[in-house]
Amino acid sequence: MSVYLLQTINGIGIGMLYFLLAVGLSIVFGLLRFVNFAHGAFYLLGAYLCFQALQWGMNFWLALVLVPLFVGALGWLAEKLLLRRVYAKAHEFHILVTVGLALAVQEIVIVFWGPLGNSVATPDLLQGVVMWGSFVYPKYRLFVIGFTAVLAVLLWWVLEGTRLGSAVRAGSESTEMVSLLGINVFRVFSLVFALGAATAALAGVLAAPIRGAEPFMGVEALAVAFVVVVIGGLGSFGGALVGGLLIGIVQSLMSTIWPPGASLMVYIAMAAVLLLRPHGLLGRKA
Amino acid sequence: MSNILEVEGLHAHYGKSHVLQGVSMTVGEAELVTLLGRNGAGKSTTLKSIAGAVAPTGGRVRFQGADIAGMPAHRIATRGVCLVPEHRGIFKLLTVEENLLLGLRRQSPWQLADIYRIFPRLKERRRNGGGQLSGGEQQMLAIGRALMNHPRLLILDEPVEGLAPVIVEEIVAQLKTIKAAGVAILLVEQNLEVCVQLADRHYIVEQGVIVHEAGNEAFMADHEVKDRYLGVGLA
Amino acid sequence: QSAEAIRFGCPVPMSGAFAANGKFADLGMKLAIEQYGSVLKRPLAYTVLDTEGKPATAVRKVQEASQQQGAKFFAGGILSSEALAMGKEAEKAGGLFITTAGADEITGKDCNPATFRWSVPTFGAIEQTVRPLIASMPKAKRWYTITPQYVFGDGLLSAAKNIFQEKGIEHVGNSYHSLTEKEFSGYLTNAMAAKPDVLLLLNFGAQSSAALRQAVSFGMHKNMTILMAWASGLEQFDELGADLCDGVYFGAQYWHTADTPLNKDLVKRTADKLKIVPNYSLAGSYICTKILIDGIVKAGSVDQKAVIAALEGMKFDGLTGSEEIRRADHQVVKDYYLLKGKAKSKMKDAADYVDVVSSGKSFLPVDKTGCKLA
Amino acid sequence: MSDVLIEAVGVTKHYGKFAALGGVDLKIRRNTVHSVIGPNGAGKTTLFHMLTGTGMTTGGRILFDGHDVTREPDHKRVQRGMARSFQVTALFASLPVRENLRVAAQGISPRQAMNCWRAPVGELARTQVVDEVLQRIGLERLANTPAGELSHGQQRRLEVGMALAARPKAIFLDEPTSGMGIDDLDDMKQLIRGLRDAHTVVLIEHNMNIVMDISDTVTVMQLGRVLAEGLPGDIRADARVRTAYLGNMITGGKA
Amino acid sequence: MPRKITFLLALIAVLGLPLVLSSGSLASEVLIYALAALGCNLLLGYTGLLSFGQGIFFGLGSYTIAILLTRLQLPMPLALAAAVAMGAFGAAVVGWVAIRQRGTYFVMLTLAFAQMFYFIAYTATGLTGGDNGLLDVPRPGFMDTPWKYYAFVAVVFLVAFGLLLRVTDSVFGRTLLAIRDNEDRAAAVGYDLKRFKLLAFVISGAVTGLAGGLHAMMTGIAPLSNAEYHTSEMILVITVIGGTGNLFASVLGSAFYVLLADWLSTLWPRWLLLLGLLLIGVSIGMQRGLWGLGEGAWKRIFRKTPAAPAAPVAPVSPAAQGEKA
Ligand SMILES: Nc1ncnc2c1ncn2[C@@H]1O[C@H](COP(=O)(O)OP(=O)(O)OP(=O)(O)O)[C@@H](O)[C@H]1O
Ligand SMILES: Nc1ncnc2c1ncn2[C@@H]1O[C@H](COP(=O)(O)OP(=O)(O)OP(=O)(O)O)[C@@H](O)[C@H]1O
Ligand SMILES: [Mg+2]
Ligand SMILES: [Mg+2]
Repeated sequence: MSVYLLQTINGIGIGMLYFLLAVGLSIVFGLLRFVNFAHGAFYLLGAYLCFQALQWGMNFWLALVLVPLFVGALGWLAEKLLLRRVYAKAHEFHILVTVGLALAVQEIVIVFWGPLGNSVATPDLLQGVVMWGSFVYPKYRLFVIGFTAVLAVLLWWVLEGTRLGSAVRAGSESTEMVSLLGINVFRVFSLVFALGAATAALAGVLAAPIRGAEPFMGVEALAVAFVVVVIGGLGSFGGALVGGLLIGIVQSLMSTIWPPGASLMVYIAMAAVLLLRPHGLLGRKA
Repeated sequence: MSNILEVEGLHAHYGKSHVLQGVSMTVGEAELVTLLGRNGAGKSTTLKSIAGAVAPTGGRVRFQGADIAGMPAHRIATRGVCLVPEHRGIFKLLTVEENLLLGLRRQSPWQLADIYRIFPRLKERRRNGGGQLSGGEQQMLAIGRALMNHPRLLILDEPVEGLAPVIVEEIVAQLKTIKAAGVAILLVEQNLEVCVQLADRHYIVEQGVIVHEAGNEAFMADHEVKDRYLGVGLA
Repeated sequence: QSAEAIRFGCPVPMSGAFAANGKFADLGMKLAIEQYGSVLKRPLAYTVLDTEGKPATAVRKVQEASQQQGAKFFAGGILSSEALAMGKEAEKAGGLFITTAGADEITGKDCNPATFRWSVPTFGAIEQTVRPLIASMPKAKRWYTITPQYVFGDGLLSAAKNIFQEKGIEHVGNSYHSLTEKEFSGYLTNAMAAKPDVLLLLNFGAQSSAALRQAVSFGMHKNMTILMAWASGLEQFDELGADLCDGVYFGAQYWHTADTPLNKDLVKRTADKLKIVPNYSLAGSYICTKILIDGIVKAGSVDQKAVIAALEGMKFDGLTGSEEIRRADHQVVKDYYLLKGKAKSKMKDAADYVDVVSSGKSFLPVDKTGCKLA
Repeated sequence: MSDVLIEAVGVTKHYGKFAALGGVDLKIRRNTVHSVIGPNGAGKTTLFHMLTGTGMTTGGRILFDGHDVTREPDHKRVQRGMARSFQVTALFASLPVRENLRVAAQGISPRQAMNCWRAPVGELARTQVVDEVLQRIGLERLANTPAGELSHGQQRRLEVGMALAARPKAIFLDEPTSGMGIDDLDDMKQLIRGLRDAHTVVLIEHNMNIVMDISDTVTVMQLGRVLAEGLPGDIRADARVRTAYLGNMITGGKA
Repeated sequence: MPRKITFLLALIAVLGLPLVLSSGSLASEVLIYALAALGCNLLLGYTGLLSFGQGIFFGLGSYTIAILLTRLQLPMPLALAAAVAMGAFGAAVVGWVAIRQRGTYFVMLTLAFAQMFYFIAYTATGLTGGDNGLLDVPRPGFMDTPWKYYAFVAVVFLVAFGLLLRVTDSVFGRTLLAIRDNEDRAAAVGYDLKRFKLLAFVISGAVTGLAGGLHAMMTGIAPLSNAEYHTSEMILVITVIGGTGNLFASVLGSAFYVLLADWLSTLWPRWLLLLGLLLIGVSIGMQRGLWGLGEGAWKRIFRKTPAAPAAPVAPVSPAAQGEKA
C-alpha cells in the first residue's frame, strides 16, 4: 500500500480526534459569540482526571463516561459564575476571562499532579495493533475513530434533531425570541457551555492513552482547535468535522512530503481559507 | 367579565429615552383588544414590556391575578403570554417544523397536526428553512408557533404588515377562530379595517400614554378621533 | 561571624513547560549548598531564579541577581536557548555559569570563558549509544531517525550519520519535525513504511516521550529496536511508566546506580533528606553547584578569573566516575550511559526501570568544536 | 449643466436569490425635494444604499452629476457631493456632538484627516460649518454632550446634521422623523424644506403629512420596483398607490 | 485629558521608576512593554481592532536590530531605526491582509499570522538562529549598566510617547476614534476605512518594533520566544489590564503586569495560577482596566471640581459590542 494512502488513513484518525477537540469550541462560539480560550483547559482536565481515575483503580470505560460528565459540570459552573458576568462587556474581556481561566486550570493541574507528564495505559481490550498487509494500525486508534464517528452522529442528532439543538441554533439568531417562547435562554447557554466542556474532556480522555497527560497539552490542543474551527467555519458542526479531517490529513501527508513545514503549512492553510472564504469552509456569515 | 390582563401605569425606557410614560389598560377573558397609535407612539414597547422582552421601569402588569412585571421573558411566556413580535422572529436556521416544535408545549390545545390543519401551507413547506418563506408564510408560522406555545393571551404586533390582501383575509379569519376558542388577544395593527373587523375594544396610545379608549362601535363611528390620533384623514 | 554570604543563583524554569526540571534542580542545588554550609569562612546561600523557560527573562534575572544580590555563581539553564544567553550574561556580570543544557554551541562556537558545561554534547551522546548498539546487534543494518528540526537535532543527526557511514549502516530515512509537534503517528507511519531494524529517536523531553509512546502503540517495539539517544533518565521513565520502557534503549547523562563514591553519597543524601532517588535534573544541579564550590575552594577566592583558572583542567571524582574539566572549551569530560528498559516484573524497586548496558567518554577534539577559548 | 443631478438606470440588487431591487429607474432633479415612499420592504432603504454606495449594485448604472459612480465606494461618492442620514441612527456615540459634525464635515477632504501631526484646531476645526449646522439642527446647547447621551429625537436631528455638515450637493434622508415627537415634526419639516435652496434632497418617509407637504416629486416603490411617480397630489389620487401603500382600510381589495 | 497632563504623568512614571525599583533591567522592561502596549492600545482603544499579532512586530524588531548590530555592525541608532521600520513594514503586510476582516475573524487572522511568523522564525535558522535565537547583541559602551540603559530607554520612550500623544490627538487620531465608534458611519461620511486602519496598523507596528529592538539590546539576545504567540498574548493582556483609550493606561498596565509577574514569580513557582485568577478578577470586576478604575476614583473624590470637557473615552469598544449582537 502506498505510503500516501497510509498517511491519509492515519490522517483521518488524527482528524477525528481534532474534530472532537474543536466541535465544542465551535458550538460555544456559535451560540455565545465568543472564542473560548479556556477550551483547551477542559481537554487537559479530561486527560488528567482520566489518569487519576485509573490510578484509583477505576475502569477506563467508566472514566470515559464519568470524566466528561464531571468536567461538563465544571463548565456549567464556570459559565454561571464567571462568563455570565462578562457577556455584556467588550470582546477583549471575554478573551481575558477565558485566558485567565485556562491559566488557572493549567496551574491547578500542576499543583495537584506535578509538572511532569504521566502515561495512561491503553485499555487491555484495545492493546496491540491490527494489520492488513503492510498496514499496521493501533487497535486503540481504530477504536477512537469509530467511537468519535458514533459520537459525531450522536452529537449531530442532539444539535439537529432535538429541541435543545433547535434552541441552540435559534439562540444564535435571537436570544430574545427564544425566551419569548418560554425557554430559559440562560439555561441553554449554561448547557451548551457544559456540553462544549464535556466534549473537550472526552477528547482529553480519548487522547490520554495516545499522548499521555501532560500539563501543557491544553495550550497545544487549543491552537489546533482554533485552526480547525477557523478553517471549518466558526459555529458550524459540519465545519468542525471537515476542518478536523482536513487538518489531520494535511498534517499526516505533510509528514511524508515535507515534514519541517507541516506546522507552517497548517497555518498557511488557515490564512488562505480566511482570505478566500472569510467565514470558513462551511461557516455562515456572523 | 374578569380581566386576564391588567396594566397599570406602565413605564419603560430605552436608555435615557422615556418611551412609556404610564400606560394603563386591561384585556378581558376571550376578549380581543387593539392598541392603536402612530409610528413611535410606544405600541410595540407596550407589548414587549408586558411580555418581558423589555424590562418595565415602573408600573404593574397583572396576568391572571399575578404580578408579572419584571419577570424574565421566559417565565412570563410559560404562564401563557405569547408575543409574536413585529419582526416575527422566525429562525432562519431552523426548518418550519423545527420552528413550530420549538414552541411546542404538551398541554397546548394546538398541536402540530392542528397547526398544519389551520395553515396547510405550512405543512407543504415543513422541511423548508425558515428563511426561505414569504412574508405571509412567515406570519402564519409565527402565529402557529405561538399557538403551540399554549397561549392564554396572544399578543400580536402588526401581524398583517406588508402582506398581500388575500393573506390578510386569511389571517383575519384565523384570528377569529382563535378568539372563538377562548384565547384573549391583544393586537397592534396599522390596518384599521382589520382592527374594526376583529376587535371588541380599542385603545389609542400617543407618546407613551393611553389617550383614548372606546368600544368597537363607538370607535367606528368616531371619525374625529381617528383623524386626530391616527392621521387617517388622508384618503 | 558576620562575613557576607557567597551567593549562588539557580536560574531554571520553575514555571512553563520545563517546570519539572526546575523543581528538581532547585533541590539539587540545595543539597550541595547545605552539604558544604560555608567555604572560605563565608556561608553559602542561593536563590532560585525562575527563567520561565524564556531566554530574555533568564538574562534579566541573572542580571538582577548579580547586580542586587551580588550573586556571581550560577548553575542552571535547562533549555539550550536560555543557557546560551545566560552564559553570555554571566560573563558580562563578572560571574560564572555552569549548565547541563544540551546545545553543542555552549562549549562550541558560542563558548565563553565564564561558561562551563557538565553534560555530554551531542557527539558523545551518539557515540556512546549508537556505536555500542551497532556492536551488539551486527545484524541490524537498517536505521530510521526521527529528528527535531533545529541545531540540536541536527547535531545528533550528523553525528549518527557519520557512524552509519563508517559502519556501513543503511540510513533508510529521517523525519524532521518541528519543536511544537506532539502528533507522531504520521512520522511513525513513514518510519514503518521504510522497514528499519532500529528506530532512532533524536528528540528529547516531552516530544521523545510522545514519540516513544506512539511508536509503542503502533507495535514498533515488537518488530524493531528503539533507541532514544537523549533521554532525561529517571524523570522521563517515571513519566513513561515501566511498560513503555521495556526493551527500549536509552541514552542518558546520569543514572543513579553508577558505582562511584560521589554518586553513592548523593543517593544516600537524597534518600535521607528528600526520600527520593536522584534524577538527572537533581544530580546535574547538584554536581554543577559542587563543581563551582570546589572551584572556589581551590582558588581560595571568589574572583571570577581566579575561579575560572582553578576550574580549568580540574580533575575530580564526579558522579559518573572520574571527571575532568577541559581547559580549552570548559567541557566536563564524563561518562554517557546506554540503558535498556526492563520488564516491570523484573524491577527491584520503583526506580529500577533500566539496566546499564554500557558507558564511556567520547568527545570531539577541541579543534572540531568550534570553540575559540584558548 | 443638466437639470438632473442623480440618475439611476435599471438598478438591481440581489441578496442571494432574493431581488430586493428589480430594476429601478429614477431621475432626481437639482434643488428639489424628491420623496421615495412605499410599503415596508419595498426596497427604499436598499435603493438608498445603492445610490450612496453603502452597498454595491448587482446590475444597472448610477450617474451622479454627470459621472458614472456605479462602482465607486461610498467614501468616494461623499467626495463627489453625496451625503446621507441613516434610518437606524448611526452616530459616533462616544464623541461629542460637535466632534460628530466635525468628523462628518471633514469627510469631504479625507487627505487632511490623514494628518497625524496637527490637532483639529483652528482651520481644521471647521468651526464655521459645524456652528452653522449646530444652529440649524438646534443642538448648540448640547454641542459638547456625547452623541450617545442625546434623546432619540435629538439623535435623529444630529443624524440629519451629519449629512448637512458635508455640504453635499445631494442629501439623502432615510426616515429622518422616525421616532420623533409630534412637536419636533414641524421643525424637521421646515428644516428639510429649507434645504432645497442649497441642496437636492432625497427623502424616505412614512409620514405622509410631511411627504405630501414638502415634496416636489414623489416616487412610490413596491416589491423592488417603481410603482408610480409624480406630483404629491397625483400620487395621493393614484388608485394603485392607494391600494399598495396608502391603504383604504379594505383588506379584500385585490391589487 | 489634555496632552500636557498625560505627558506629565508619563514623565513622572519614568522618573519615579528608579525611585521605587532596585533593578534597572526591570524598570527598562516596564517601559519597553509599555511601548508595545501603546502600539496595541492605538489599535484596540483608538481604532477598535483587537490584534493578536503584536508579537510579530516585537519579534521583527528584536531580530532586525540583532542582525544589523552583530552581522553588519551598523551604528546603534541606525539599527534601532531599522527595527522601527521593520516593525512598520511587517505591520503593513499583516494589516493589509487582516483589515479585510472584522470582529472575531480579524482576531483569528492576526492569530494565524502570529503563528505563521513563529514557524517562519523557527524554520529560518540562518537568519534568526532558530530555537537558540540570536546572541551577543551589543550595547554601546555608554549604556553598559542597566541603569544607564534605562536612561536611554526612558528618553526613547518619552519621545515615542510624545509622538504617539500627538498622533492620537491629531486629526488622524480623532478620525480613528470615529471609526472605532461606528465604522459604517465613518465610511458613509467619506473615509476610506482601509487606509486609516492600515496607517494605524503601521504606526502600531513601528512602535512595537521599537520596543522589540530595545528589548533585544537590553537582554543582549533576540530569542525565538519574542516571536511566540505568548508575546502577543502578553502585550494584549497588558493593554487590556491597563485600559484602552488613554495612552497612559498602557504604562499603568505594563508597570502592573511586569512588576506583579516579577514579584509573584519569586513567591511561588505556581504564580501563574495567581495571575490567572487575577485576570479573571480583572475581567469580571473592571469595566475599563486600571485606568478606568483610577479615573472613577478620581471623579468620586474630586466630584465638585468642574472637570474640563473630558477627552472622549469610550466605555467599551462598540466594534466588539457589535460582535455579540
Ligand atoms: N431598541 C430601541 N432603542 C432605543 N429606542 C427605541 C428602541 N426601540 C424603539 N425605540 C423608540 O421608542 C419609541 C417607541 O417605539 P415603539 O417601537 O414602541 O413604537 P411603535 O408604536 O411600535 O411604532 P411603529 O408603529 O413604528 O411600530 C420610538 O420613539 C422608538 O424610536
Ligand atoms: N442584507 C440583506 N440581505 C438579505 N435581504 C435583505 C438585506 N437587506 C434588505 N433585505 C431585504 O430587501 C427588502 C427591501 O428592504 P429595504 O430595507 O430596502 O426596505 P424598505 O423599503 O426600506 O422598508 P422599510 O420601510 O421597512 O424601511 C426586504 O425584503 C429586506 O428583507
Ligand atoms: Mg411597532
Ligand atoms: Mg427602510
